[in-house]
Amino acid sequence: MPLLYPLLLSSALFGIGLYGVLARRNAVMVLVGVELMLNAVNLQLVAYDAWFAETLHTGQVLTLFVIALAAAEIGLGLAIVMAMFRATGSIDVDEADRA
Amino acid sequence: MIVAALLVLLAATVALMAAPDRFRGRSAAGLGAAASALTFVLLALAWDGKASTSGEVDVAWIDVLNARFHLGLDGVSWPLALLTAFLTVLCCWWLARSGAGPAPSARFVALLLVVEGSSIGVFASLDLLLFFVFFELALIPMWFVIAYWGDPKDQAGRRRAATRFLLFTVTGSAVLLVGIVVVAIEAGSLQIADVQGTHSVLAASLIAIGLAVKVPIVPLHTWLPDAHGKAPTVGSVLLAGVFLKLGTYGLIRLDVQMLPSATAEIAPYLAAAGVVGIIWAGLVCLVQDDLKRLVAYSSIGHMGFVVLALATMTEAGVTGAVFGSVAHGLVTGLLFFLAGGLKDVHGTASLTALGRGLYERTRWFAVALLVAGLATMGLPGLAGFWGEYLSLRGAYEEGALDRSLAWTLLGVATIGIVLATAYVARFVRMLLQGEPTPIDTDRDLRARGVVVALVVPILVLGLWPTLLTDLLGSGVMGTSLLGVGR
Amino acid sequence: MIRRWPYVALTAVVAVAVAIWAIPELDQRAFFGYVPTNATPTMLPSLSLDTRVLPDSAKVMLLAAGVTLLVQVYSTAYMGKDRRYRSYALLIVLFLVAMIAVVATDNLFVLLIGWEVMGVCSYLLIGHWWEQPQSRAGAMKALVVTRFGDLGLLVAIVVIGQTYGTYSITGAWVGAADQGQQHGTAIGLLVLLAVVGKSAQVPLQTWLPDAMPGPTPITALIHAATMVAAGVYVFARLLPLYGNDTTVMTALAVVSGVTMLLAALFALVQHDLKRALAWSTVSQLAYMFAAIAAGAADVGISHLVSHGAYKALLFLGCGVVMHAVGTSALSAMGGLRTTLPATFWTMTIGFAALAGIIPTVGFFTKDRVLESIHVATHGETPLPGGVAWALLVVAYVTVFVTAAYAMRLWMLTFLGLPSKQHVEPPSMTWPLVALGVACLALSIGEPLDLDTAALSTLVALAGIAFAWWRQDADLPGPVQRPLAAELGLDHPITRLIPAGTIGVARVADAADREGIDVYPRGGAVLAGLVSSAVRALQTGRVQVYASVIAVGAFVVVLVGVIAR
Amino acid sequence: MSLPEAVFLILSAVAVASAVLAVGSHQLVHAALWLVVTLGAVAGCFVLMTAELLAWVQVLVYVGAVVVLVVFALMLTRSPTGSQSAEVTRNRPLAAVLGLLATVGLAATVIAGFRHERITGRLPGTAASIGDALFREWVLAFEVLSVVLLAALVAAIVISRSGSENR
Repeated sequence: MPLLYPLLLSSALFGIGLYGVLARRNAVMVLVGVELMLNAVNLQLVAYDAWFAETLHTGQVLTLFVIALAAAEIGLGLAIVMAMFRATGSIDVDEADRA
Repeated sequence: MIVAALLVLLAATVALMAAPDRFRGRSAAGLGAAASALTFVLLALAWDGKASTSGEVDVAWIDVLNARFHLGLDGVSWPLALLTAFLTVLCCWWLARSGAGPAPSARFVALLLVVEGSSIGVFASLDLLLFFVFFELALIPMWFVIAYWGDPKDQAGRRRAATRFLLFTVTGSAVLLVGIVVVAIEAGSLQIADVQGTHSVLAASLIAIGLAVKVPIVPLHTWLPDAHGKAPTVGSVLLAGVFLKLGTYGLIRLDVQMLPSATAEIAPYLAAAGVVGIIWAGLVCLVQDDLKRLVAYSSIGHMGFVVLALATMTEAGVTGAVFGSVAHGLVTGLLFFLAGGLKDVHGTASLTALGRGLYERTRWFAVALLVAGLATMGLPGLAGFWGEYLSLRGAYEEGALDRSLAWTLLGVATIGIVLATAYVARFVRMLLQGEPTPIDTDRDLRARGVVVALVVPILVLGLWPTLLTDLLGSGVMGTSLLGVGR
Repeated sequence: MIRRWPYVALTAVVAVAVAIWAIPELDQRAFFGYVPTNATPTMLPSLSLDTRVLPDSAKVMLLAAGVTLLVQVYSTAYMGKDRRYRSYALLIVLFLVAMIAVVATDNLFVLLIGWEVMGVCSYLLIGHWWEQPQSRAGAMKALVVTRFGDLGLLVAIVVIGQTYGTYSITGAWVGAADQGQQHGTAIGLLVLLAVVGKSAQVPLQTWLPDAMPGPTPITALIHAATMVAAGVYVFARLLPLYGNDTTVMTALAVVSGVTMLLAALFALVQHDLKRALAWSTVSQLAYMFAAIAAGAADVGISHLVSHGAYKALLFLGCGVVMHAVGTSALSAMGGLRTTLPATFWTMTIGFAALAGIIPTVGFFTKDRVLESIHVATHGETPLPGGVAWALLVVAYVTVFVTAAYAMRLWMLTFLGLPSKQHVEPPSMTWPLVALGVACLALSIGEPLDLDTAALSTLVALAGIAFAWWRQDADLPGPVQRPLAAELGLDHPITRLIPAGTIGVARVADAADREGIDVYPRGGAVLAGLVSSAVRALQTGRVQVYASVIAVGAFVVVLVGVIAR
Repeated sequence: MSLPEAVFLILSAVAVASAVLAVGSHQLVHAALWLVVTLGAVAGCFVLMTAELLAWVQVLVYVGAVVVLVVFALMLTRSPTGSQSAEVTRNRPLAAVLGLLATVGLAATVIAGFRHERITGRLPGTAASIGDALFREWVLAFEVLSVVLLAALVAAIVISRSGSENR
C-alpha cells in the first residue's frame, strides 16, 4: 500500500480539524476540531511506523501516548467548558472573556 | 578615592530613602550638602596631576562581556566631576536656605544625590559599558524630580515635560548604545583606552547622534525648554549644569578622543549644527517671555559654542569645549538659581507677569541677574568668555574642518555673541529696569551665599583661565591623556 | 545723606597712582629692540599683568585719570542727591580702572577685558536713570552696537594669536617687525570694525548721540577721556600690525572723512546742546582717525588728549547749564553769560578750542592733524595720494563747519537777554576752571606750522562769520531737514535691523514650538498608527489569535521553504 | 490495486466526508455522531496499516470514552441543540482558507517526500509486540504519562467542583 494514502488522509483531516478549531463558536465543537487534528497526527505516526518497521514501534507507541493525552485533554477541556458554562451561562468562545 | 566619593553619596542616599521621616526639610538638605561636600573634597584629593589618570580603579565586573569596573579622572573629567559635586552642594544649600518653593523632602534630596553620583560616575568611567550604565542611571531620578517636584501650578504640564525629557533622552541613549556596541565589536574591547583610534564612522555618528540629544544640538533640543520650564529650581540647575555636560563630555571623550579619525569625517556636520544652534537659540531667546525658557535656550546657544569647539578637534577647540562646559555649568547654574528663585517666589517666570524695575523692588535678585546676564553674554573677564574665545580660535585654526567652512562658521558664530548681548540687554530692560511695579509677592533673594559662591568662581575663572586650561595642557588631543596610567 | 567723599577719595587715590606711574614714562623714547620675556608661543590664552606704557599711553592715562577725578568731584554736586549715587560713583572708578587697563596693558586679553568692561560700565551708567524709557533704549543700543563692533576686536585677537603665536602686544610688534606684517589687512579691518563701534564712527555712529539720556558727567567721561577715546588709542596701539596696509588705511581714511563732515553737519543743525556736543565728539574723533590714517598716530593721540580736555570742559559746562535751566534744549537757554559767569568764561575757552581758535590747545592739535594729512598727500605713506587729498579737503570743510556750530552753540547758550538768576555750585565750577586752564596750558610748547595755521584760522573765522550771519536761523529747508533727521542713518540700526531680527526671531520661535517638533510628534503619530493597526488584532477572541498563530506558522514555513 | 488498498480508500473517503460533516454540522449532537464515524473510519485505517492494538484502543478510548464525554458535556451544559447554536464565528472565511492551506501544504510536503514509498507491513503492531516495546523500552515515558493522566483527572474534578462551590 502506498505510504501516501494515509498521509494524504491525514493532511485532509488536519485541515478540516483546523477549520473546526478556528471557525466554530461552540467550545465543544472547538474540542471536536482538536480531536480531528490529533487523529491526523496519529495517522501519520502509524503510517510512518508501518513503513519504517522498526522493532521499537516508536510510531505506534507514541500514538498510544497521544491517545492517552487526548483523553486527558478532552477531560480537562470539557471540565473547563463546564466551569465556563457555570460562570457565564454560555459555552460560546467569543463570549468567554466576559467571565 | 572616586569609589569612596561614590560610596559616600550612596550611603547618604540610602539613609535618606530608608528614613525619610527622620530627615525633614533642612536636615535632609543639610545631609545632602554634607555628603556632596565630602564628595567634592574626596574628588579634589583624588587628583594626582595631569600627567596621569588619577584615582584609577580597575576591577573585573562582567567577565562575559569583558566589561570592567574601570574608573579614573583626568584633566577633562576632573573639573566636570568637581563641578557636579559643587553644584549639588549649592543645590542642597539653596533648598535649605531659599525659603520659597516646595519644602525639601528627604526623597527629593536623595534623588539629587543619585543624579550627582551617576553623573560623577559618567565622568569617571573609563569603560564604555560602565559609562552607559551611569549615563542611564542619571536619567530616571531626573524624571522623578521634574514629574513630582516640578512646577506646582501645572501638574499635567510637568508630567508631560518630564516624560518628553525621558523619551528624548532614552531614544538618544538607545542610539548611543548601538554606537557603543559597534565600537566594542570593531575594537574587541570596552576599555576606552584600548578602543582608541578605531576607525568607524558608523560608530562615531551613532554616538554623536545619541549624545546630541543630551547636549542638546539643534534640532534635537526641543525637550530642553519644556523640561527647564517645569523643573524645580535645583532640578533646572542640575539639568543645565550637569546633565548637558554629560553630552558634551561624551562627545569629547567618546568621539573626539576615542574615535578621532572617524569623528573628523562627521566633524563638519557637528560644527555646522552647533553654529546653527547658536544662532537659532539666540533668535528664540529674543522673543521668549518665560525667563526659565529663555535661560534654557541660552544654554542651547552656549552648547552650540562647545560643539563647534570640539568639532574643530584642535587643541584650542577641545580645551575650549571643556572650559565652555565648566563655565556654562557655573553661569547657567547661577541663572537658573535666580530664574527659579523668582519663579518660586512669584509663582511665575513670565517677564511680563514679573513686572518691571527689579532694581528697585528686589535688589539682590536684580544685581545677581545682571552679573549672570553679563556672564552669559560672554563678557571678557568672566568665565563664559573663554569657552567662546577658544571655540572661535579653534574654528580659525580650521582643525578637522576645511577653511571656507570653518571661517564661515566662525563669522556666523560671532553673530551669536551679538544676539546674546541683545537678549541679555532685553531682559535687563524688561525686568530689572523700568518704572518699578511692586507686586504683593515681592521678596528678595534669601540664599545669597549660593549666588556669591557661584559668582566667585565665575570671576576667578574669568580672570585666571589658566587655572583650568593648564589641567589639559598640550596633548589634550593626543593619546597621552587616556593612555597614561596603563 | 550718602557720604560722597570716600568715592572721591578712592578716585583720587587711583588717579594719583596713575599719575605717579605715568608721569615718568612721558619722556621715554619710543621703544625698539624689545625681546619678549615669554619666548615660547602659547596656543592657549593667558592673562598677564605685564604693562607697556609708552609716552602716548602715559598721556592718555593722565588724561583719563584727570578727567575722571574731575568728573567725580563734579558729580558730588551734580549727582549728590541721587539715591543711587553709590553704584554710580563706583562704576566711574571701575570705568577708570578698565580704561587704564586698556591703555597700559601689554596683554591682548587684558585689553579686551578692559575694553568690554568699559562697554558694560557705559551701558550701566547711560542707563543710570533706568526709569526713563529713552535712557533704557539708549543704554541698550550703546551696548548692542558696541558689542557688535567688539566682535572685530575679538576675532582680531584670534587672528593675532594664531599669526604671531603670542598674546603679548609687544610680542606681536616684534613679530610684525621681524616677519613683516602678516594678515595685516584682516587684522586691520577687524580692529577697524571694533573702533568704529567703540568710537561711534560711520556706520555705527548712532549710539553715541542716543546715549545722551545718561547723566551729563558720564557723558563727559565717555566722550572725553575713556570709552570713545579707547577706540582711537587701541587702533594706534595696534598700528604696527597693519600700519603698512593700504587697504586698511584707505578704509580708515574713508570712514574718518565721511564721519567728520557728516557729524559736524549734524551738530550744526541740532536744537539740543548736549546732542550737538555728542555729534561734535563723533566729528572730532574722526579727526584723530584721519591723523592715524595719514600715518601720524602720535598726532592723533595729541588731538585725543586735547579733545579730551576741552570736550570734558564743554560737557561739564553743559551739565551746569542743564542743572540751571533744567533742560538741554537750546531754545530754553540764552543770556546765561551774566547768570553763570564762571561757566560762560570756561566754556568760551572750550568752544574756542573746539573751533580751533588760537591760543587754545585745540587749535594746535587740529592744525597738526591737518598738516599730517597734507604730508600724506605727498604719497609717502600707505595712504594713496588721491585719498589723502580728498581727506584734506574734507578736513578743511569740517574746520569751517566746526567753527560754525561752535559759534552757533556759544551764541545760543550765552548771548541774548538773561531770563532769571541761576547758581553755580563751587564743586561744579572748579573742575571747569581746572579744565579751562588745561585747555590753555596744554598748548604750551606745541609746534606751529604757519601755512596751515593761517589757512585753518581763515577757514575757522569764515565759519564763525557764517554762524554770526545766520544767528539762530535754521539752514534752508532742503538742507536743514535731512540733516536734522540725520539722513535717516539711524533708521537701519534703530528700526530695520531690530525689527527684522525680532521678526525672524518670532518665526524661529514659532518654528521651534511647532515646526521642529515634527519628528517627535511624527514619531508619536506613527507609533499610534502602528499600535492601532496591531490593536485591531487584539479582538479578545481566542480564535482570532489562533488564526494569527496559524498564519504566522505558514509564513514561517513559507519563508523557510523559499529561503532554502 | 489490492483489496486492502481499495478498502483503505473507501475508509478514507468516509473519514473525510464525516469529518467535514462533523465540523460543519449545524446540530451539535449530529456533529458529535459524525465525529464517531470519522474516528471509527480512522480506526479501520489503523487496522489496514497493521496496527491492530491501536485500532482497538482508538475504538475504546475515542469512540467509547471521548465521544461519550462530548455528548455528556453537550447535555450537561444544556447547549441548545438547535441549528442556530452551532453558529460559526466571523472568522470563518479565514479559517476555511487556513484549513485548505494546511491540507494543501501538508499534502504537497508528503507528496514531495514520500511519493514512491510503500508500506510493507513487515512488523505488525500486535498487542504482543506493542506491549513488548512499551514495557521494555518506553516504560519510563509510560509511567510519566500515567502520572499526567492522574493529574489531569484530579484537575478535571477540581475544576468542575470548584465552579459548583462558587455558586
